[in-house]
Amino acid sequence: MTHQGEVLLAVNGLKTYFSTDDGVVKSVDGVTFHIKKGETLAVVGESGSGKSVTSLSVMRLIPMPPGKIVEGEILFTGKDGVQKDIVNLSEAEMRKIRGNDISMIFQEPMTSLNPVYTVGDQIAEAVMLHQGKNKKEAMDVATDMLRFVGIPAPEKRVNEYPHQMSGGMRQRVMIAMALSCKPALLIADEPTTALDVTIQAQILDLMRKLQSDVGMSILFITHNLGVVAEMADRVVVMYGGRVVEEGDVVEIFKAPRHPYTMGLLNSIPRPGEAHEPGQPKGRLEAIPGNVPNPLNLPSGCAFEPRCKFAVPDCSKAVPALEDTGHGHMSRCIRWREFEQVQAEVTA
Amino acid sequence: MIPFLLRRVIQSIPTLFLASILIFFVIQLAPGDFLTPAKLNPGISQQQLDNLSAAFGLDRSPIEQYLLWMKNMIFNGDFGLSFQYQQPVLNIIWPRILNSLWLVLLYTALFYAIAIPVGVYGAVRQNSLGDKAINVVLYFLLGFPSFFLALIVIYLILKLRNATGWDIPINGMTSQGFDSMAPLAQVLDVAKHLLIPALVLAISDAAGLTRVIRGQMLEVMRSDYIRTARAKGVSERTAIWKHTFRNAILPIVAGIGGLLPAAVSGAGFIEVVYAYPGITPMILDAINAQDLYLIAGFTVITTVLLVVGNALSDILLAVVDPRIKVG
Amino acid sequence: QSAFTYPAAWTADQNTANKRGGEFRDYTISDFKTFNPFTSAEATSIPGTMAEGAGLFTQDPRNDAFIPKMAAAMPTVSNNGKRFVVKIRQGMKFSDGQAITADDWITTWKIHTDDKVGSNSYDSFFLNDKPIVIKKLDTYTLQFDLPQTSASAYSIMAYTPWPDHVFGKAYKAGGADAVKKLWTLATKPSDIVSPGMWVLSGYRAGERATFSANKNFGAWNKDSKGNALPYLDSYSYRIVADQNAALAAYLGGQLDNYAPRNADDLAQIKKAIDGGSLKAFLKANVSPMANSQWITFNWNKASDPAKQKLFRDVRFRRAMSHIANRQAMIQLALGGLGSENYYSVYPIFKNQVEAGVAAGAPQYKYNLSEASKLLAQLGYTKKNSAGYLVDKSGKVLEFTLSTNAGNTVREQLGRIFADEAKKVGVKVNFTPIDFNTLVGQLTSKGEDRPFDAILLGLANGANTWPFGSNVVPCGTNLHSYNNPSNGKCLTSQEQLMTKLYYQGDAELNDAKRLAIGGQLLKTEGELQPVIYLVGGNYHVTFNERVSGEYPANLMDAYYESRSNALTFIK
Amino acid sequence: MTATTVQNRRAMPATGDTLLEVNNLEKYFPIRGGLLSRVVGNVKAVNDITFRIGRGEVVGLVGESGSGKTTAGRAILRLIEPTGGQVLFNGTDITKLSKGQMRDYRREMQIIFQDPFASLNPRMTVSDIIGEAMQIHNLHPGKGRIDRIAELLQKVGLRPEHMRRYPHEFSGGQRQRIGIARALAVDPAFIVADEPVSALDVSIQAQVVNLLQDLQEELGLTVLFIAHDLAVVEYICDRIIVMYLGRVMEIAPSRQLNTSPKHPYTEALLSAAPVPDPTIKRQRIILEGDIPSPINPPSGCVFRTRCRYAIADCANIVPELREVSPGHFKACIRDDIL
Amino acid sequence: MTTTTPTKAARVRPQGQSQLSVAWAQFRKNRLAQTGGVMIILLYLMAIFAPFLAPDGLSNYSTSNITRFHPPTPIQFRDPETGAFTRPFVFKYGQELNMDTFVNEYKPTTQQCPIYFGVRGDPYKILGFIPGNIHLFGTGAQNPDCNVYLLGGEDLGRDLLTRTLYASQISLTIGVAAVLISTLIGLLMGAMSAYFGGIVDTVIMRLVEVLAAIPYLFLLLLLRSVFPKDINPILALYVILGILAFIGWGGLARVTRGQLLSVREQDFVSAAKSLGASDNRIMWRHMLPTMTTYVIVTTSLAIPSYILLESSLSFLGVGAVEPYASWGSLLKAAQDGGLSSLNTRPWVLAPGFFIVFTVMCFQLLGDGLRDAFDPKKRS
Ligand SMILES: Nc1ncnc2c1ncn2[C@@H]1O[C@H](COP(=O)(O)OP(=O)(O)OP(=O)(O)O)[C@@H](O)[C@H]1O
Ligand SMILES: Nc1ncnc2c1ncn2[C@@H]1O[C@H](COP(=O)(O)OP(=O)(O)OP(=O)(O)O)[C@@H](O)[C@H]1O
Ligand SMILES: [Mg+2]
Ligand SMILES: [Mg+2]
Repeated sequence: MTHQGEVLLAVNGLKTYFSTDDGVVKSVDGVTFHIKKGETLAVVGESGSGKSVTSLSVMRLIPMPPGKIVEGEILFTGKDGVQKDIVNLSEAEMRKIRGNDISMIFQEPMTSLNPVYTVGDQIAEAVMLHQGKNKKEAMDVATDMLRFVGIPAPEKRVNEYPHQMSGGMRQRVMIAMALSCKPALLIADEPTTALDVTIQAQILDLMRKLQSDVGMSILFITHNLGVVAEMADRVVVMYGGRVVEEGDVVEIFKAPRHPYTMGLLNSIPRPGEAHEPGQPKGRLEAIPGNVPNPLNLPSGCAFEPRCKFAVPDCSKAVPALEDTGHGHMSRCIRWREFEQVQAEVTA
Repeated sequence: MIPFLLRRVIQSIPTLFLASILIFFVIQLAPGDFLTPAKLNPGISQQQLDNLSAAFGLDRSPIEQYLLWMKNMIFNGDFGLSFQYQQPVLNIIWPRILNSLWLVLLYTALFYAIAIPVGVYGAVRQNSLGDKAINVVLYFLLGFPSFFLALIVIYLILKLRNATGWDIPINGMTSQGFDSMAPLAQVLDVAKHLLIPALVLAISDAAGLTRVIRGQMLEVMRSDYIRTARAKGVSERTAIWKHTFRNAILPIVAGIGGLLPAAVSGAGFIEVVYAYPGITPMILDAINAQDLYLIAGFTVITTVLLVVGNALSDILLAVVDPRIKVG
Repeated sequence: QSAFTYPAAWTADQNTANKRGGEFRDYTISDFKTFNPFTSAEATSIPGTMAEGAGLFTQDPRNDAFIPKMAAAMPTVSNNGKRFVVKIRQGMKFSDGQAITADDWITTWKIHTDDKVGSNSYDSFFLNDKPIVIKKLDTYTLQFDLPQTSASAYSIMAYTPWPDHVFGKAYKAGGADAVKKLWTLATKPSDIVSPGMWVLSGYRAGERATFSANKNFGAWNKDSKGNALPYLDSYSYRIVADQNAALAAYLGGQLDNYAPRNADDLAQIKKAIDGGSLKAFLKANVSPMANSQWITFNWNKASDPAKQKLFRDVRFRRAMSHIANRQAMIQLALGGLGSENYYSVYPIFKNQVEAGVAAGAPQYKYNLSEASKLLAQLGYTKKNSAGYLVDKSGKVLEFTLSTNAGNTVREQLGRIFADEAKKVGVKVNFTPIDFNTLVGQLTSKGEDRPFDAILLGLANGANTWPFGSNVVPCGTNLHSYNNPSNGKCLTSQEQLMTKLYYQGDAELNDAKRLAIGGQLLKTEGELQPVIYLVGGNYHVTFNERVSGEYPANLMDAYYESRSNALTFIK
Repeated sequence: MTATTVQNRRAMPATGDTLLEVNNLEKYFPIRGGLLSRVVGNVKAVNDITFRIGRGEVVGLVGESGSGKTTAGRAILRLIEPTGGQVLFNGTDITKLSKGQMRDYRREMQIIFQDPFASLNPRMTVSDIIGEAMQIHNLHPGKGRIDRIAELLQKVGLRPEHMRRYPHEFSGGQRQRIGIARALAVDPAFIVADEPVSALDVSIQAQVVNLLQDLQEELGLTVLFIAHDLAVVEYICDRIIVMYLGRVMEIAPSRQLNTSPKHPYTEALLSAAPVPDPTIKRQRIILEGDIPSPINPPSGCVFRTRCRYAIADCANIVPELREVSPGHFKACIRDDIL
Repeated sequence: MTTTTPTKAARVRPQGQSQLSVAWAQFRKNRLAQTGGVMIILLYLMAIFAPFLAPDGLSNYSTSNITRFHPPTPIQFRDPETGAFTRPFVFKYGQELNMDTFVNEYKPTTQQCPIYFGVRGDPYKILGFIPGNIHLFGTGAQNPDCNVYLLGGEDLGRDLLTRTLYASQISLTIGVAAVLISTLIGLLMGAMSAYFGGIVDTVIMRLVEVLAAIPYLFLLLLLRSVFPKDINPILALYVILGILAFIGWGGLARVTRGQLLSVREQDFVSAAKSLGASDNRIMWRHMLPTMTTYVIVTTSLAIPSYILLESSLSFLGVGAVEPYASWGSLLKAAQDGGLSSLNTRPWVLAPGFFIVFTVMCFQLLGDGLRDAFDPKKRS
């Protein structure tokens, strides 16, 4: 990795709330993280933990109403080298950033493309918008982009409609569209969740290849820890709208400092752990309980009701995000004890 | 495309057949016949009534009449002779259908011209004051029986005429002395006459469509691909008109084929109220007079058009929506 | 040959300045169906309008007398009043320039009487099922042979001659079918030939028909100063949805003429006139209308002998006439403008009605106590708890009264009748039903006909002998109260009325005929087979830009308000 | 064909008795078209598959989306009518049974669905949903039924008071538990679990997997566990069947399949799954392209279009499922690889 | 688990919430729809108690004291001479046809008709069986020639308010009953079509097509004349209703069929099947109930369209017959009066506004229900 550690995007104390009929949903409640140039940052967490809302906040695509960014700043350094706070930009300035400086890929390749325009048109639209090219030139770019993402016969495919393509191909089209203006930051919101493992492998492979070609940063959102392990440089773990742990990917996997992260890691069956025939089967170590109701989060640590390490102090106040050393942060009052536990385990 | 159309034709044969039987026998079932009113004429003798009955073939059994009619239709392509007009049905209704067509065309244009912008506005500014105000007006219009609306409009026009002296036409399709006008003046004259009924109809009907469009727009605006478009940095206008609108109107575009029979069956009540020489007054008249073949013939034509219109709808849908294939 | 001169007395306003040109804008409610005079069956028709002023004779509104029009003079009558030899005025031409000759009358007669043509005028060439025979004596002489003497002889002879060179040719070549194919709505107006005042110049389906003056008509029709008639250039009908639309157009100055139906219409017009937005002539209550509304009771109810006995009892029917509150009907249903009616002859035919009154024809006027007395005579003295009269067995005195749904005036008449009946304890189940069903019931034949009582109306009829050929004689279609399968009369009064009808129909002397009619009315009044109710009044209004209407005393519902030939634009 | 069948029969589970035997099962979905909407083609969703499941065994069925797993599972239960082949349950060919006879067998065979949202009738309470089966088969009549429902709920980790609630009031994991309780209500011997955890969050997925495992052990259930995540399948299954485009590619005991796959497709599938360990950066086999259309499957071996070992013969020979080592079958003509 | 207090539980999500109660909770948030719903309830109450609310009988008028198109009578509270507040009263009006202007002129006389509440008057039966003769208000039997005309008089001089109230009974039931019938037929036909398939399906769908092919209005007019009308007029009305329903089921049948065919593929139906549920059980317990939401919503939107249709029918002369009235037939009577109805006696248009109002309320309610039942709109 050849980046100088220059920060591309810095999110500080972001709060995005939704006002619904039942009350205010604090989907993102004081999230802070940053991405450096050329880096891949993975955001993991259960469904509803606020991953998508965070990424949409960065794009300023939160549906308003009911959503609103209530607090915080999103500092972004665009292609022009100027740092801006996305929260305060005008809609027109924001439009210049979207698709140009920051692009986004969504989870559902089947529904994220407009069914009535050809994929070429849809890619070309971004190109025409941001690079001032005419329709023909833009279509050429689109064809090139399709070739770039490995779609065979791009000259033909460019004139096809989304429904004529499989899920994997559509996701490639989405990527082509996102990369067509060579953005500095690519936000990928669960880009492979809807795909088969074999197709997922293709797409992840492609993204890695493209990143090294284009040199962009990626904000990679997923709940698949396997994918995180493969893709990320650093990881942010979210729970109940807050960051509960942040750190280098190896650290997170090898030495988690938050019970939620640990639970998550224990929940996944690892390939190769299958029992021998005739042997008793092993058990997964599941996190008990359910994802909390976003309208009714516990007053203290959001994970407290499901945490096997919970102590009375946990429910008193929201724990602070503390640095456990070399940029590894945890939002658990007992993080120090885990260091010990792990040390024992490794021993 | 061709096999699709062929299949449609084959499938529609039983429908047409059933419809023709139904309509024919329903007319036959109705009490009395074309000659009933003549019976009340103190001057017409029984002898004369018998003569007329024979002349119109009304003395034969309904089944015989139906078979003759069918035979005529299949082999001669003619829909029978109108009792009232003593002419082939097609000749009589064709000019009326044409008249209706003008009205319906203008109506359709106005209908969409009103409903689309208002519906889109309602969706884009959902729950704004303007949206709410429009909604209230729409609810009101939806509740208005169109003939009631028409009556009030006629009255207002009359008042306006008296107040301003403008020559606003109250009814009909052309002015006195139309035949001696220059061609351009003729067109303008007809347009002048069409405007009010078309507008009244369009406004009262647009309420429904407006709400459909609003709902559709809201639905599409929530979809993932609109978010994708916004993520590309397109302007609000592009997001709405290029991406949302095109998808939102798919079901409406598909319904346009269904307008065909509607176009031909005329604009209904409004034609009666404004004494517009469209097809509706003629058919109502024919129903009252029990002009058997005129009604039956007309129904067959509209049924055929319905079938054609449905096929057309499907083709149109395939044209506007690349996901759908005809075949 | 001299021309026919329209008497100066036929117009209230002489066109002394000989103003010419312009258009008279009339209206009609239903669209025209054909241009063909032989298949036309409409009240207001295109051939009927074109033919205005054609016909051998015409009636003078001043004295109802027939005067020669296309005939050169009154006919020579022989054979006990059954043979008429008529000289045709010479020099008359159709609009296409062809001379009008005896052949045209002969051809017209032949086609009308061909039953395959289905002409509406078929009946007018028969008297008591016996045909009238017409012969051409020479190019300008016709001979009519009637099977019997007839009061209607002149009106029979007054039919319109249509061009032999059009219809005769087709008829000879292709018979009835060929005739029926001629002159449809699709025919070019310029191909239409007229013997009368107007010739079709334009037709727009569902919108309007325009006629222009037939120049050849002017050659033999003059005003009292010798000017060719008509003064107008053209005459047009606008086709409107209904009377309301016509009124709106009239108030808007788009029509020259309007037939006000009731006080509402008059009020609107008066208001517009007073408000200055309309300049028009308005005269209310010119005469009664030429129509009647009545209730008939069914004498043929074999399935319900009690009811049949009741309906056949003259006291019951008189009681029903006493129940009919004709003043309330006028006030409520007709908005205050109408006439009471007690006879089958429309009140507009004053002479005949007066002859009837003179002969002692009774009038059973609104009188509930009289009605109660009559019903008591029938055994209805007790009332049940609901207030209805019951007979000894406790059966309620009730019957069903139907009228055609959708006719507001009749629905109100029926309502009022039923409500008044309730006051004396008669239960009238009043139901408006479908028109065709109603007519089917009314004209049914047999011993057990499917109705109790029907409220309906009749119109049409001429003033020469204002009794219906299809109404008065037993066994005819509209002898609605008694129509058994054998068609026989039930009562001696019916027999007498049938006899008087034919007697009067054959009577050429006006005074004698009036007397016979008087007798007929008296018999009818006593029998009271049908209860006559009320009729609306005739009102006249027209835009002030036109003139040449009849003097006030000549206007009535029968002759209407003007002779179009003498009409001109001021 | 006959040879294959015989061979297969001989070569199924080594120990225990067979509960379910699937022989040459086929399911074609007709495609209609043309003037008279005649059948113009077939989606060969399940194309001649054969396997056996022993009593008390948990067998996994894996494969990419569209490979025919669901169709196979449902055809076995006759929720869709198979086009051909046999399904022997306890020795009875259930494909030949009448509707009425089948109803009795349904008690023995149950299904758990992938989508916890669509598989519960939104208009019925939990007690209605679970009690329905008992009502149909007239089990535990009267008061006992409520007790039994409560017991089942407790067994799947829900509380009895949840009985009165409606499905939309539960989270996905809880709904899946209700689905499991419903399947258990009739005391079945055999359960088809059609991707029961795919729609769930990782943390919840583990709970449900554990639950299934416990129940299976406790009740001695026989389970056909359908999934596309090999890791999960491996975890709880004794043996695994790998399907591709309607055909069986490989059958092997879990451990063996994972450690030494014999079929190129299995190899690719295993390698494609990401490993949750950032320190392992392995070289993976990326399959090119998408799964071909089941309407027009490739000739010969259906996998050959994406197979990196494909040779010319692969296009001509339909590979038979052969036993390559005890209990390990594969449908590949090449023995020189892997 | 006993820590949660009842109040807290209620705040989170009440236990045992049915689909309906969720929809109800959603609906409760929609003010406009609620207003519509309340108004509709009030309208129906008005219809049920019409005889009591109406000051007069359905068809009462005098043939001696003409009140044709009597203008609305303002209610007076002050004595005209003393200016003091008195019992509310109306003036009796005198009527005369002005032969110059042809206007039926009404002038208040000095005679005062005091208004009483709960007066005895025309006897009636509420809902057809609860007899009574008390009217909410009226001029009482002491002044037989007096009458209150709050909405004026109609063309026979009957009180228009009374007629309008009675008319609501027909107008408000005809829509509901027609929708009920057509919904039942539509569901049955659609279910049969989906269930039996094959020939039954083909025949029913053809029938639907044929019905759709024939112009609605014409079929209606024609069918109407087929039915005998010389029966009880009320019966006749309901015959029309039957016809309306008879034609209107096609769309629903088609939707039902489509929905059931797609529901048949849903997992919970498969689940029921796998439990060994019979086809009948699957149909009634699992498939048809999926239509409830759709049916509730379409019904609430279809009722107003039938009310409008009925008024159009009256316009064509097919509607309610004398002495009964529907809003449509009253409006038709107003329409017959042409321009006079608009410029000399606009009160006769009042039934039209009842139609507009009712339809509006139903629209509001229908939209509210649609949103309430729409899972996408749920938070
Ligand atoms: N438009 C909205 N209105 C109301 N609440 C919303 C809206 N969008 C998101 N939320 C709420 O915000 C919270 C976070 O949602 P978000 O989509 O960010 O979760 P996520 O971590 O992306 O989950 P997933 O893995 O399911 O995508 C959720 O509780 C959700 O209900
Ligand atoms: N009812 C049907 N009609 C036509 N084709 C069908 C039908 N059901 C399934 N198929 C087709 O059969 C093939 C196998 O489908 P199936 O659902 O069994 O796959 P699967 O392995 O369960 O996939 P997934 O992992 O997506 O659930 C697919 O190509 C599918 O499109
Ligand atoms: Mg998300
Ligand atoms: Mg599946």
